[in-house]
Parts: sequence; structure tokens; C-alpha cells
Amino acid sequence: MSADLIPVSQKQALTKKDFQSDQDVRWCPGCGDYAILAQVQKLMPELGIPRHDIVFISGIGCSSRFPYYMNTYGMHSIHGRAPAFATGLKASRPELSVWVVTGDGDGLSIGGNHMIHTLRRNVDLKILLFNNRIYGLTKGQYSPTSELGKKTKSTPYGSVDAPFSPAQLALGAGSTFVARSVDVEPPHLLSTLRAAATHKGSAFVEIYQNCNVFNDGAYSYMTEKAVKADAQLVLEPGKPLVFGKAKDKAIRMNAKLQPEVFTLGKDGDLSQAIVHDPTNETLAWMLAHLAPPHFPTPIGVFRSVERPAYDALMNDQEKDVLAKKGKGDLQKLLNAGETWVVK
Amino acid sequence: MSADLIPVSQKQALTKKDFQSDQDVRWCPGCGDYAILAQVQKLMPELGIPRHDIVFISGIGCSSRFPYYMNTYGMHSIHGRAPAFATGLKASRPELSVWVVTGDGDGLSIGGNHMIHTLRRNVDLKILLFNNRIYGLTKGQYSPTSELGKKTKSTPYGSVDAPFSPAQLALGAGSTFVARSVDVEPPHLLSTLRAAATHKGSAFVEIYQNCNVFNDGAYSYMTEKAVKADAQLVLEPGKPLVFGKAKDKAIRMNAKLQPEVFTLGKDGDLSQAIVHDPTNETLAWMLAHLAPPHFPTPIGVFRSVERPAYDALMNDQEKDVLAKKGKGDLQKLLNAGETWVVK
Amino acid sequence: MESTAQKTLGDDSHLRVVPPTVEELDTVTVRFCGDSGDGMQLTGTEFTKSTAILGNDLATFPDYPAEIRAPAGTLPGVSGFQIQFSSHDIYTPGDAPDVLVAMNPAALKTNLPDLLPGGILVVNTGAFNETNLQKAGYAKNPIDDEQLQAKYRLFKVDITKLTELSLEGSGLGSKEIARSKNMFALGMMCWMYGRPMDNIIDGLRQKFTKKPEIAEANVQVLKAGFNYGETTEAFSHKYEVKPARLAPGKYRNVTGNQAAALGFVTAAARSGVRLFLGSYPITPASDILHELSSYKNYGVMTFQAEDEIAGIASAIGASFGGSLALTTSSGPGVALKTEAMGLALMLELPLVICNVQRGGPSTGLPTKTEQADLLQAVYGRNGESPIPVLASSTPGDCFEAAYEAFRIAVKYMTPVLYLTDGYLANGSEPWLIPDPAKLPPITVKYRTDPEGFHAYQRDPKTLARPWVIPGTPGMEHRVGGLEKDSLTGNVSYDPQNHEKMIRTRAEKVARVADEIPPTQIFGEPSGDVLVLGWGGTYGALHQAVESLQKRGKKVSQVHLRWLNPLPKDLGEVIRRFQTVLVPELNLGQLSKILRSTYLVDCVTLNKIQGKPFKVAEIVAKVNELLERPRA
Amino acid sequence: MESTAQKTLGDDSHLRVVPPTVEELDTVTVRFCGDSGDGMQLTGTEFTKSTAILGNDLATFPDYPAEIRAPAGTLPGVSGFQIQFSSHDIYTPGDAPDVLVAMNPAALKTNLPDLLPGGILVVNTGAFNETNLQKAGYAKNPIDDEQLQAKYRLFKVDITKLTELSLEGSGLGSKEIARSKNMFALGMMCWMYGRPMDNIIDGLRQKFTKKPEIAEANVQVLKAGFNYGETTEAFSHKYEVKPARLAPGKYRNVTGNQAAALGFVTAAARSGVRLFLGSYPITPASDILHELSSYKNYGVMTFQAEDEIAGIASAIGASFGGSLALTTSSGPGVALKTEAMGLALMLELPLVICNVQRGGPSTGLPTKTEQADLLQAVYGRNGESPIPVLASSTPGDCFEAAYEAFRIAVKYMTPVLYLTDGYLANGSEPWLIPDPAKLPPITVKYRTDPEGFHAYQRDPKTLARPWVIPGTPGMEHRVGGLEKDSLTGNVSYDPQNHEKMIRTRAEKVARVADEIPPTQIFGEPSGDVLVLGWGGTYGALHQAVESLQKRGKKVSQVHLRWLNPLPKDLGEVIRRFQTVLVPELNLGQLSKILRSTYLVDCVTLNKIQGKPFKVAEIVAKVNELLERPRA
Ligand SMILES: Cc1ncc(C[n+]2csc(CCOP(=O)(O)OP(=O)(O)O)c2C)c(N)n1
Ligand SMILES: Cc1ncc(C[n+]2csc(CCOP(=O)(O)OP(=O)(O)O)c2C)c(N)n1
Ligand code: SF4
Ligand code: SF4
Ligand SMILES: [Mg+2]
Ligand SMILES: [Mg+2]
Repeated sequence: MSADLIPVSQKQALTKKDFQSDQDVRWCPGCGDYAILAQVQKLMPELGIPRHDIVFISGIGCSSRFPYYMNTYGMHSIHGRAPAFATGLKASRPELSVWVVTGDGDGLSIGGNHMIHTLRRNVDLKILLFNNRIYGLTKGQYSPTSELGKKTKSTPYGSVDAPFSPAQLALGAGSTFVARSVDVEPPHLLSTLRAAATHKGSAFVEIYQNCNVFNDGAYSYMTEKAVKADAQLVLEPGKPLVFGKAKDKAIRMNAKLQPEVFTLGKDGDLSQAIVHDPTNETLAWMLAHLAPPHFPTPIGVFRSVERPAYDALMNDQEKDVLAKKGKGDLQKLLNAGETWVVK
Repeated sequence: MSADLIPVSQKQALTKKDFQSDQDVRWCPGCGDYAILAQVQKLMPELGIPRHDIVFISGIGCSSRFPYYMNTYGMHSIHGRAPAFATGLKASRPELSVWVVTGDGDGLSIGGNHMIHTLRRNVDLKILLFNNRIYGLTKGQYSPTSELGKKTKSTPYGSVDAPFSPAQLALGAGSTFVARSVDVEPPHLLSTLRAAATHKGSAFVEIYQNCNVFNDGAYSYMTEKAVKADAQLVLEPGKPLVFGKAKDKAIRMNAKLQPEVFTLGKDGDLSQAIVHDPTNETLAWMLAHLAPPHFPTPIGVFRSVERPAYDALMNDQEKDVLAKKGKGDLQKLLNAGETWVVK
Repeated sequence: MESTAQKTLGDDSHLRVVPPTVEELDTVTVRFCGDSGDGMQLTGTEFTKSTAILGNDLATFPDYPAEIRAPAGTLPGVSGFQIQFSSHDIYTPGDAPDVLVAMNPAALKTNLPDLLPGGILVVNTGAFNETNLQKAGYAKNPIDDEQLQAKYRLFKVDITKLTELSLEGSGLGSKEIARSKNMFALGMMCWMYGRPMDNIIDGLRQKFTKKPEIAEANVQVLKAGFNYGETTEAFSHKYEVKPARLAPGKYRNVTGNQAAALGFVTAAARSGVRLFLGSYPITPASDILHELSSYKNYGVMTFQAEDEIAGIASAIGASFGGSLALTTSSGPGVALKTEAMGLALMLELPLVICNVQRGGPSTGLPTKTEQADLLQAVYGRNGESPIPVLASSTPGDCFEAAYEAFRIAVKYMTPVLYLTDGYLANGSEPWLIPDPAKLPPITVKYRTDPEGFHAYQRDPKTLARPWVIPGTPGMEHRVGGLEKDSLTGNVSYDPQNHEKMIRTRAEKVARVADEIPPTQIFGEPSGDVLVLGWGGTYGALHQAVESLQKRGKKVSQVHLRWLNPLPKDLGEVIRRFQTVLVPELNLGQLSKILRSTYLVDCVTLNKIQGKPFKVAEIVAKVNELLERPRA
Repeated sequence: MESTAQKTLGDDSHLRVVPPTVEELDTVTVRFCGDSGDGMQLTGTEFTKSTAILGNDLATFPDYPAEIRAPAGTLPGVSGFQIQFSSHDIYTPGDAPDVLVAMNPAALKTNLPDLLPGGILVVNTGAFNETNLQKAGYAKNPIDDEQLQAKYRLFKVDITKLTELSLEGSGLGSKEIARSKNMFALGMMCWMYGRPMDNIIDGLRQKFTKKPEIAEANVQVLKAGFNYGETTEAFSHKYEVKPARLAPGKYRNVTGNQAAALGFVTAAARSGVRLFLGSYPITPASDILHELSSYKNYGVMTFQAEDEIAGIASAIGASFGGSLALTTSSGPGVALKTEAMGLALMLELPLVICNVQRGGPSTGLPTKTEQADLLQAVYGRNGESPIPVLASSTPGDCFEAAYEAFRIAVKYMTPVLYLTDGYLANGSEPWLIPDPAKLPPITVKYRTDPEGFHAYQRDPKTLARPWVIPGTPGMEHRVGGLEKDSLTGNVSYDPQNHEKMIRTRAEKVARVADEIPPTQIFGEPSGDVLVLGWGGTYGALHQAVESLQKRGKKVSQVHLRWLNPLPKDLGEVIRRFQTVLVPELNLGQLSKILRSTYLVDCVTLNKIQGKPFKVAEIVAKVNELLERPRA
């Protein structure tokens, strides 16, 4: 059942269409979720994994309807717990490709604990967090990623909760792969998803997603054509942190161990710019802190390091024990300990 | 009822003894919890807060028996939820001094979500996490801080879960105050607790605690007399990161943005050493990563920054609305909207 | 179809010459239905307001599509709003509409089966184009069907086009124009039932203060709809529904969620104590959170927690601190709170847990109504963990039930579980605005006297322990979830003490029965059939029993406010009837409790379709019982 | 007190001249008690092993102190282990000990009230010093009390000193020496009841392989204890308890938690499918997790989750993937799982939820036993959410019940709730080792044929849907917690479909009754009193009924394996008895269910003290019923 057993011919036969289920897609017209669905469906054939070896598991939320639209195996579970369902499945069936789709409420509010533990364990799951900074499905309450002061149905006078940075939280939990992309940047999204898919271990991808009904324009500060080049910092491994319409701005670390923006050729030269290295712990953290108004918003892979996946370790341990002790004999087990015979 | 209203005479009258309740302390003889209790009881009189304005709230675990031993108000709640109980109390009674006592299982396993949300919100709670890297109360299963490979009752072949670093997790959640101390370092513990007590906002203190029954010697690598000076890095704001028996080792940042140990006078001089600044985001993170075998274990305050506390914001907002709208008139509220009279 | 509109619009013969016949009606049920984007909820709400002001009694039933906005024109995207109004007391939004306004084919498809034969059917022909017909699964246009025309009084109106025409030159985009067509439908109905439009117009102007051009467009279309009725001869009849003889007083229209929120605020105001709500959003309970969040100047604090557990835990923390503590949710969220409820009952702190029930199990039918969380409320915790449980019966009654929940919670120092449901939560009715001063008081007395204080020393009558809050000098004490000494509250593992505490907690809840007034029987105190219900089915059961009584049947009704404990006299009441019928929107949960309590072989009537009972369903069942041969 | 020891040791007159009288006994109950640090559990376990090998029937009851190790010598720190052994079948660890070994004053204080008058009381005088007496709250030394000496057969032995003496020169520290004094007590009891010590000695050597000096010290003290009985005249009697006539076969001793773990492993082995346990530690369920964690080479995977919710969720995920999925917990943890249970029943996937019940509510009495989670098991979820519920009745029976739980879960594609309790979990009994081949098969057939596949197409007999696991080509499908179409499993909001699904899920669980064999009645099929119980009370009820029958009373026993559904013939069985007595360690939970199901006015007998029933309590109640005047 593993991917490698599939004849090449069949691999090639799959197209994006093969990954579209027969269910009508029911998001609001204009919802950013459509764009994400399209890129995921586009990526799938590339992976060379047959449809039946792929499972999408979600919680509850608009974003969590996702599995219904994928012509793979799927589970629309309960609110916040998708990583836990997925952990059980992946640990017991490591040969499957298991994806988790969640929202900022599902994955970070009620489901925050499962999320951090899954990342800590490094379960080999691809976790897509659709961050629209709002509870869409329940019609517009603020979420743990909504900005301070946000007025929503449950905060008519503005929220007083400081938001999480999903990337920071994932790093804090020890995630081996942390990335960010945007619904309206299809090629960037596709390449980010691809990087996640090929990572061995938990891959946490935050996707900025516009909820045009309850939080329209949440990301226009960095997606609008006019500001985009200055507002986005596209991370590329081995490349310096350079951005801006004229590619004339860069980021360096100052003497106080703080990042700062400088203008190339004016305040400094390219050699001072930090070179992106997704294996550098400190850098990933620093990048996760860059935010407007003083900095552009980084998108791309913040961190990507190797560490054995939980499911692999678990199955290896099982194999080890089997190798050492042999397959357990049930009769022996039942008869273990002190026994005696009554005649 | 607030601390400021207490006459100075009464403040001075309190001693450590006043904070000892009439309940027998029931930890195992030799448990590190005793030492922590002693320091907390020692600190209390210093704070000048009357006993009746102090509340200790815990979850379930050995450590969570703590409130019973404090002659203050207290609640021994349910497993993992102490921060949530405390949030409700503190938000509705901001004048109280509210402390949370929890364990590595209580606070980071089942209670991980409440922990990170409380830290994100910056609720003005003093959170003491007794980290013994084991489930004590349930007699010895591994916890989310147990080291990889640990053999426990539930992992007879060794655990395959990579542990959390509590400090990293707290930073990832946006905690405004993150510190670490050790049960067997009373003066250090006392001063760390004092720093936490005076911080406005969530103060997260990880306390290394020895469970001599189920995980004896978990910290001997850094508490034993012989190794201590080389194994501990005591953090002091404004001071360079220097350690070692001969105070001859220091830590600097290399060109690849990675920390490294160097010998003073040999590989470099004091000016290269990083100077501790608890307001520096990047530094706090880097310190939270320092760990044996290549680095000493930092103890002290990793991070301490100002950010409005959730409870304060909530109460300020209430005051604002009251100021703007006046005290709500129930009759008017009931009669709001379109009304008509039937005769 | 286009041709229909063309003809209607191009031909002057439809302009009125004869004034319409005015027919007087007793009761009318109107249902607006259309795509979720068609604004049917707003249409219904505005029509309701107008009807309320006219003094009719009324009840409403909004029926949203499932949680996600389905693509326009599809069957799952249909949204409906039903209102029944009457010149006498009514108790339900009506079994079946007399009038159906269908804004598109999908709406017609899903709603037509409910329309009474001979009923008025208004369709927006403008939406009956190929695409929409196909989306609705119609092979051919149903409104051309002669059978349909024979069965109903069909009125084809090209609302789409008429709206466009009335806004020609308004400068609005086609999207905005399309969005106002609901106002046309509303205008027509206002004309047909003689509803005043002033308050609707005021309402629109207020709603769109920031977009006056939209407000005016809506007003214009509303008027156009009204005028269409007035000046064309499309409709031959107008109807009049006289005001109902409601009890005198000042009224407003409330939904159940609004009423519950007001009940909670009133409890806080009357007790002089802050209300603290710890909650996590969930359909259909979220609106209580929304309402209360806006009452910051009424001594209300709301905390949107990270999950349901933190919601209830924060509330318990606040209760420990002296607040009136509340947590609101629906079934799946309540499931998560059950562990913490156990702690609340061990700590013996006041707390109200409000469950706005929805269709289950699991995620189930989140936007639909059901009564299937009763057993969870009464029995759904580990250990012997008794909690008083009460339920509200109509939208307006949510006010009283919410208030009562707090009165008992405080008086008995106990968590109280308050059940309402999606039908009550979103439905509305005219509500006689109460005078809070006339409500029974909620008396909060924190104990402050350290003399002889023991944390679990009880009031001999209620068995309540004292409420002592942090900040009180000299009374420092610790509480927790381990079994505690029956006097001091210190941890106790003593076997006898455990049994004593288990029995005391049970007895305390049993004593809440002292608060329940003698059972009110609607009808004779004995007879052939007792219709015994609880919760949101009140209206349907009441209307059914009333109509049966009118037909001389010996049928009475009892509707329970308290489910745990049950009223002391209920067993006796039950025994006075030949048959007890227990209709429920579940598989028979109350009847399980009644059977075990009174060993009574009650007859069940169960419906689990996410919908309320119809009056006719109850009447039919009772008649069946009356007709069956006696054993 | 020191003087007593001195005298005993210094004076040779106590050395045996006459051999002791050997008395034959039918049944003996011994209780070892001491400080938690005194090793009473080990002592009890070793004595049990020896007794088992001798072929007595036996039952044990370890009674730990509350969760934290209390300071040495205090009342809360007392730990006890009781064993009843017999030459015939016995079913409980005994109501009251015939022999009490008390290692310190605190142990005497808390345990003496249970000792039968005339019983043997062995006290370690060495521990009766000022400090310990004070900690136990004794004003003066109780063993000097003449009343005590009159009431019991008191033997004062300075075990502390004798242990020290026997290890003089061993080079061991005083701490180690003190720790071995339990072996002295064990040795004495082995002598008194003629238990062989070889296996104990082997066991000690194995246990301390890495510390041979400790092993040898323990052996030496054990022997010293034995020899003390043999050579001194401290005890005048020895006792003999002949082997019981147990069914022939090979036996071992198991605790309930061990047996349950073995049952689960056997289910996996028999079905050929991997067992997946997702769990979070909690007393008294943790041992099942510990056991299963060590079975990695038996196709068992264990996942210690971050909380109970992740425990069950991971299990459901594994079940989706084709594993036999299990989650284990106790009351408060089960409360947290109720939301996910609802999902499992919507997904219709096999899953076993095992609740090892403990004293509640809330944290309650975590180390004590209780049966108060039955209503939670049957009713404790939101919505109409039926789940089969079964319970085990003895430690050994946990094996069968665990196996049966999986058999039903797989056959009916449903979550199954399996109830055991702290008493069964930690108690032990001789267990006839079963032949797994003789167990009814557990047949797992994943559907792999895509032809005509529908995810919710049902087996006409069991109503089970097909189990199709990811990895199966051509059968990709999606499941979820929203209501689903009765055939395809796609989301459906159709009202009729919802009712159909609600009724189908209920019917499926009802059909599990087809699996329940006709009710076994111990005793006559009709009579005066039927003692009807469930779960861990089996032993006490059985022994009580047996003794009543011996006295000619018309009393029979039925003990339920299945609580939901109930056996089809149970109503009829019940009606054949004048009175039905339902003894429970709760406030009457099964009786609530029986009352509502059969409208039977059963008599309840409730005990909620964290302790099992005593046989005498049952006997007394039945006698009371038999004697009461008939109405
Ligand atoms: C236990 C439980 N609590 C609450 C809910 C209600 N609920 C469903 S989705 C949701 C939040 C959705 O927000 P998010 O995860 O951001 O998803 P989005 O809809 O924005 O994509 C909530 C509160 C639920 N279904 N179950
Ligand atoms: C809901 C629930 N789940 C599980 C438990 C069992 N339990 C009690 S404490 C504990 C872990 C304690 O570990 P930790 O927090 O590290 O505290 P320690 O005893 O080590 O101080 C567990 C699993 C419980 N009481 N309640
Ligand atoms: S509510 Fe928002 S997130 Fe949900 S489907 Fe609509 S646009 Fe998308
Ligand atoms: S088990 Fe460990 S943590 Fe618990 S009281 Fe004993 S030594 Fe302390
Ligand atoms: Mg969202
Ligand atoms: Mg711990």
C-alpha cells in the first residue's frame, strides 16, 4: 500500500481533477479557502502517492470542511482535536500520508494543546492552519490570532486578548518545520506546501486566508498589489533577507542582537544582510517576530530541521522489541508468572 | 481589600509561620516540594499583602497539593485547569494576588492549552511550575518534560516523545516573564520568586524539582556540588553571561548567529560575552535553548517585559464603557428596542 | 418565464380598478424563503416587528441553512423565516404556512411541501431561470405546472425585475440592487396584511446610517412592493388580523437568547453582584455571549475562553471570587464541561450552566433544534453528582428561567443546569416586559464573620454552605475536588464521611423541590389524557391541548419547569389521568425519568428531525389515545 | 513497651517445648497493615502467591492510602492488604479479618475496628513508641489495654528488634534493615498457615538480582519470622486450610487490571489485528496502560497522550486505520471523553472505552472503589447517543469482559463502554488460564470490494456498516460528526434521514441483546428475593446468596454482564420474584434503569464509602426483606 509500490504509469495518470470529490464545495463565494483547496489539489498528483493512501483529517470550522472536497480518505472530526485523531492514525499506519486541516480557532484555541504536543513529538503530519483571524463558521467571533482591539460579535468594545503568533508558538513547541504562506499567492503557496509534503516529521504551515464575510481584508496590508513588495519578505534558504519593490531593503542583526531594516547601498551593503538558514534556531525565532509596522511580513519556510518522527520511532521500537524478544506467544503470556495446576 | 490599604504595622506583623496552614504536609520525605513551599512561605510576608488577599490555585498532582499548606485562600481544582480557574478569579477580582501551582504533567500535558493562552493574554498570575520530569502522583509515568528514551511505567522500552522545554514554550506563547530556578538553591529560588511576584502580568517560573521516589537525581547533573559551577549559568540582568568554577567561561554569539562557549582570556575577552538583557526577545530564546552537554543550564529570569495585563485591560474597558455610557439602567435595557403597549 | 415578467410589466390591464376585498382572519402563518443571500431573516424580523406593534400575538421560527453559506441557488442554501400571528393567543409559529413567499426555485422546492392546500404562493419569477432551476433539481419550471396552479393560489411576480426597475437611475450597482429585492417581498406582504411600514423604514435608516444611499434604496423598494399590491390587481384580497387581547402592559419582541441574556443581567442587577460569563462560541448558544458582551456597563464581564473547559473553569474561579458565574454552550461543549461541573458541585459554589440544545449526537445538526441533552444534564457526570436542572418553555420564558436558575444556584450554593434549545433561542414572541422589582429576590450574603466559621457548615433548611470569598479577613480556607470533611471542608478519606457527604449533596438538590410551586394544570385536574412536556415544545403542546379541550376532550397539560428535582406533587397529578402522553424531540428522555421515578407507563411521542412539533401531530396522537380501546 | 520486647528476647521460657496444636480451618481472612513504607502490599502479594500455589481459593483486597505518601506513622499513611483463602470456593476477600497483623499504632487504630472478636491480633511492639502513638492519636499504649487483650488473641512481637537482631552483622544500613521487617511478619504468617516459602524466596532473589545483599537479608528475615513461630511458644496454634476443589486446570493469580490487559491482548491476537491503546494515566486505570506498554511484541501499540481527549481521539484515528482501538481511564477522565464518544458512534467505528471506576464525584476518593459511573456510561453524552455498556464481576472475569467488549465493538461497528472498578482492578483471585482458541472468534473483515460500496450500507442482521480502511484502493470516502445520509454517509440535513439514523443507531445497539445468552440464575428460577447486581459486587452478593440458600431461603442471584442493552429475558426473570433487591456501591443507578425499563419497584441497598460490600450486609438486608410483613 505504500507509495513506492505504485507503477509509474498510474502515478502519472493522476491529475488535479482526480483529487476533487463529488461533493459541492460550500464555502462562501470569494472565500480564501477555495484558493487553498485548488493548490492542495494541484500538489497532490506531484507527490506520486495514490489517492487511497492519503488521508485528510480536520476539526470543525469553515476550513475544516476541507476533507469533504478531497477525493481521498477523510475525517471531519470534532472541534480542535484533529491532530490527535491524526496521531493515532499515523502511528498505527505509518505508510499513509496524513494531512491535518485546521483553522485559527480549531487549531490554536480549543485545539492548541494537541497542536503543540503533536509538534513536540514530531508526528509525521502535514498540518495546514488556515488563519483568517476570526471564527468563520460560528459567524464572526474573534480568535486567538485576532489583533488586539478587534471589534467582533463577542468583543463589541474591542478585544483585550493579545494574539498568538502561530509561527512563534510552533517554534516554542519545538516544531521541526514551520512555514507561512498566503491564499492569494498561488505559486508561493504551492511551493510551500510542496516543502511541507517532503518534510519528514510534523510540518506546520500557517496560511493567511481571507474570510471575506467576517474579516474581509485582514491581510490586505501585505497582499494588495501596491504594497506587496514592501510588505512581504520572501524567505529563501541560502539567500539574504532582501525585499522591497526595488529589492533595495534588507535585514541585518545589530549589536544589541536585534534585527533592523536597512537600505542597501545607503545604510549598508548586502554582506550585512542576514542569509536565511532554516536550520538556525535563533534566526527562525527572530523571523517569526518580524511584523509590521517596522518590518515586512516574512513568508516561506522559517524552520526546517531533521529529527526522527514520532511514528517512526514508535514503529522502530516495536520492530526492535520484536527482533529482541520475538513475536509474543499469547499462550506464554497468559501462562506467565506463577502458575499451578488443579487436578 | 487591596494591599495598599493595610496598615504598615500589620504588614510587618506577618512572618513565614503565618503562611503555614494547619494541614499536615503530606509529600514523601525528601521531596523537593518541601523546599519550594518553604521559600514561598518565606517570600509571602515580604510582599506586604495580607493573607486574605492571596489565593493559591492548583490542578492535580503532588505539587498541586500546595494550596492546602498555605494559610491563604486556596483551591485544589481539577487536573490541568488551574490557569483557567485563576483567570476567572483574577479577571473578576483584580485586587487579589493570585498564584498558580502546577506540575509538568498538570501544567504542560493536560493543561498545556490553558497555560499558553494564559501567558498569551498576560493574565496577572504568578505561575509556579514544579518540573520533576515525571508524573509523581500517579506513581511514575513519563511526562512531557521527560527526556527521550526515559524508561518509566508507561514506557518500559524507553519513551519516544521529545520533551518540551517549558521556557521555550512559554516564550512561544508570548509570556512576558519567563524564569527558571531550582528547589535546592533556596536563595536563588527566593529571589526568582520575588521577581515573579513583582512582575505585572503573567509570570512563568519553571522550578526544577527533585522527585526522590520516581525520578531521583533528575537534576543532579547541575545541582551536585562538584559540577554545579560549571553546569549552571546564573542569569543577571546587565551582566555578561559568565560561568564556571573559575568564572572563566563565557558565552558569545558567533557569525552564524549561534551561541558558543569560550574561555575568557584564552579564546576571547569579556567584551565579547553577551550581556544579559531580559527585554531582548532573541536573547531570551537563545538562552532557553542552552542546554547540556554543550552549554550550562541557565537559571534566573530569561525574559521580563512590560505589556498590559489582561485583567487590567478587561477592567479598564469596563470602566471606559461605564464612563462613556454611564451605569446601565436595567429598566431601560429591558425596555430597549421596539416596544408597544397593550391596554 | 422572462415572458411572464415582461407581460406583467408591459401591460397596464393589471392596474387596480376595483379595490381589493378585505377579509378578516383569525390567524395567519407566513413563511418567507429564499437563498441565504436573499435576506430572508431580515425580511422576517422586520415583518415581525410590524406585526408586534399592531398588537397581534405572534411566534416566529427562523430556519437557517447549515452552518456554511452554500453556493447561491442550491438546496442546502435555502433560508426561511416563518411567523404566525393572530388576533388571539397563539403558542407556535404555525404548523404549515398559509402564505409562502419563495424567492427562488430551491426555496420553492424545499418549502412547497409545507404549504397548506389552497394557500397563497408568491414566487419571484425573475429567479426561475435555467441555472437556478437546474440547481434546485427541477427538470422543468414548476410554476408552469397546472397542478400547482390548481392546488395553490399562485401569484407570479418578477420581484427581481420590479426591484431593478424601482431602482433604475439610483446609481447603485447590480449587486446592491439584487440585495434589496427582499424589501419588495416585504412590502407586498405589508400591504396584504395591512402592516404599518414606518418603523421598518426607521429601522432601515438606522441600520444603514453609514450608507444612506442603501437605506433609501431599501425604503424605495419596500414602498414599491407595497404599492405593487396597492395599485396593481395582482392580488384581489387584503387580509386583516385584529390585535390579540394580550394581557395589558408594555411589550417587546424577544428571541429566547435575548430573553435569557436579559434574565442573567437581571439576576446580577437584583443581587447586586457582578455577572461573569466564561464561554466559548457554539451554535446556537453564541448569541447569549454576544448579547452579554455588550452589557459592560451593567456589571457584566464576559470572557471568551480558549475552550469550553476554560469557559466553565473561569466561571467557577469567578464564583469562588463572589461573582454570579455563568457558562453557556450547546451539547458537544457541555460534554466537555462535565468534569468541571463535578468540581463545582464538590466546591458547592453557585454556577449556572446554560445548554442551548441542538441536534445531536456529536456535531449532528448544529443549526437545528432538539431536546436530546436532558439525560446528559441529569445523569451525565462521573460519580454521584446531582445538579438541579430546569428548562424554559417559550422564547420569553427564557428570561424567567435564566433568572430562576441563578436564584436557586445562589440560595442552595450549587451549580444549576439550565436547558433551552435552538428553537427557543432563535424564535421570538411578544414579551410583556417584566418589572424586575416584582421578581423574587436573589439574596447574596457573603459570610464575613470568622467566629465559629466552618467552610462546610450548612444552613439547616437549604443545606447551603456559607459563601466566603477571598479578601475576607480571618476566613482563609482551601477548597478542592477531593472528598471533604462534612464540617471543616478539609480533605477526608473517612468512609462514613464520604457516604454522609454523598447523601447530603443529594438531599440538598432534592430540597430544591421546596421551591417548586404546586403543579399548574392547564385544564381539568383529572381526565383521560395528560400531555406532559418540558422545554421548547410548550407552544405546540399547549395549542394542541387547547384545541382538544375546545372539542370537549378530557385532555389537560402540564409543562415542567424543573426536571431535577421533579415537583413534589407530580406523581399524584400523573395518577389522576388515564394516560400520560410525553411528547419529546428525542427518543423519550423525560419519559425515562418519569418511568423510573413514578413507575408510570407513560406513552411517548418522539420526533427527531431537527424540527419542532406541529400542533397537528400532537392532536393526532392524543386522538389516537382517546380512541384506542381500553384494556 | 520496649520492656515487652526485652522480656521476650531475654527470657528463654518462650522457646517451644510442646509442638503447636494444628487446627483445620475452612476459611481464613488475614489482613496485613502498616505504614505505606512498611511494604504491606509486597507482603500481601507474596503471601497470596504462596496460598495460590497451595491450591486454596482466594480473593484479595489491597487498600492503599490516598494518593500521596503521607508522613510515616500517620493515620492517612496506613496501607493494608487483605486476603481471604479457603478450602472451598470463595468470592470476596472477606468481610472482616480473622487475623490482623499491625505493624504500627496508626495501622492498629484504623484497622482494629474490623477485626472479628476473638480474632488473632499480631502487633509489632517495636513500633509502639511515644512518637508513633502520638501520631496515631493514642493517649496511652492500646496494647496494654486489658479490654483489648480480653477481646482478641493478642500476640506482641517486637518485629523491629527481631529483624534488627537477625540482620546483625549483615553490614546493611539501618534503613535497609528497617525495610525488611515486613518479611518477618510474612514469615510468621507462613508458619502459622503452613504456607511454603520457596517461591517467595525465589521471588525475592529475582526481584533484587541487582542487589543480592538485600535479597539475602530479606530471605534471612523471612526465615527468622518463620522460625520464630516454629521455635518459640509465642503462638500455640498452627492452622491448616485444605486446598479448594477448584475446577481442574492451570491457574495463576491475576488482578483485574492484569486480566483486562490480557483480555485486550487476546482480542488483538484472535482477530489478527493490532491493538492500539490511546490513554492518559489516572488511578486506578494506569496499570492497564503499564501492562499493555510492555507487550510491544504482541501487536500492541500504546500511546500515552497529552490528555484523555487525545487518548480517545488517537484511538478513534487508529480505529479508522483498522486497529482494535482502546482507551482506558477512570470517571473524571471518562467525562472528558464523552464528546469524542459521540463522534465514534457517528462514525460507527469499533472502539472500547474502559472505565476503571473510582470514588467520585470530581476527584473524589481516587484510590477507593465505587460503582457510580453507570449512569454516565449509559446516558452521559449529548444527543441520542446509545453505546453498549458491559461490566466485569471479578478480577479474573475482567479478561472475558475485555475480550467480549472488543467482540461486540467489531461485530456491531460501535464504541463499547466497559466498566470495571478499583476493587476489581487491584484485587486478585486464582484464574483458570483460558484457552484462547476456545473463545468466540473476533472476525475482522475490512471491506475491500469497491463494487456497489456505500459507507453506511448496513449488515441486515447487526446493522453494522462496513469497515473500510485508508489504503484500500477505489474506496476513498469521508466520514464525520455531522448527520449523514443513511446510505452514502455524506452529510445530510434531511429531517427524515436524521430520524432514521437516530433510530437506526438505537436499534443497532438494541440488537446487541441478541448476543446475550439467557440470564443465568444462581438458585431457583423464582422465589422470594432476587439479588440483582452488576460489576465488582459479584463476590459479596454471591457469597451472601449462597449462604442464604444454605439456610433454606428462597433467594436467587442474577448478576448482569450487560447493562446496555439489558438481556431480553430479564423483565420476565424479575417478575418471577416477590422482591428484587439491587445492591450497589452508589445511590441506586442500576435500579433507576431497571425501574424505568421494567416499571419494577426494586429495593435498593446502597453503600457509598469507597469500600466493597460485606457479605453480612447483604445477608442482613435480604433477611430484613424476608421478614417484613407482606403488603
Ligand atoms: C466542542 C465545540 N465547541 C464549539 C464548537 C463551535 N465551533 C465550530 S467551528 C468554531 C470556530 C471556527 O473557527 P476556525 O477554526 O478559525 O475556523 P474557520 O471557520 O474560521 O475556518 C467553533 C467555535 C463546536 N463545533 N464544538
Ligand atoms: C482528568 C484527570 N486525568 C488524570 C488524572 C490523574 N492524574 C493526577 S495528577 C497526574 C499527573 C501529575 O503529574 P505532575 O503534574 O507532573 O505532578 P507531580 O505529581 O509530578 O507533582 C495525573 C495524570 C486526574 N486526576 N484527572
Ligand atoms: S465565513 Fe469566511 S471563512 Fe467561512 S466560508 Fe465564508 S468567507 Fe470562508
Ligand atoms: S512522588 Fe515524588 S513528587 Fe510526589 S511527593 Fe513523592 S517525591 Fe514528591
Ligand atoms: Mg478562523
Ligand atoms: Mg511532575
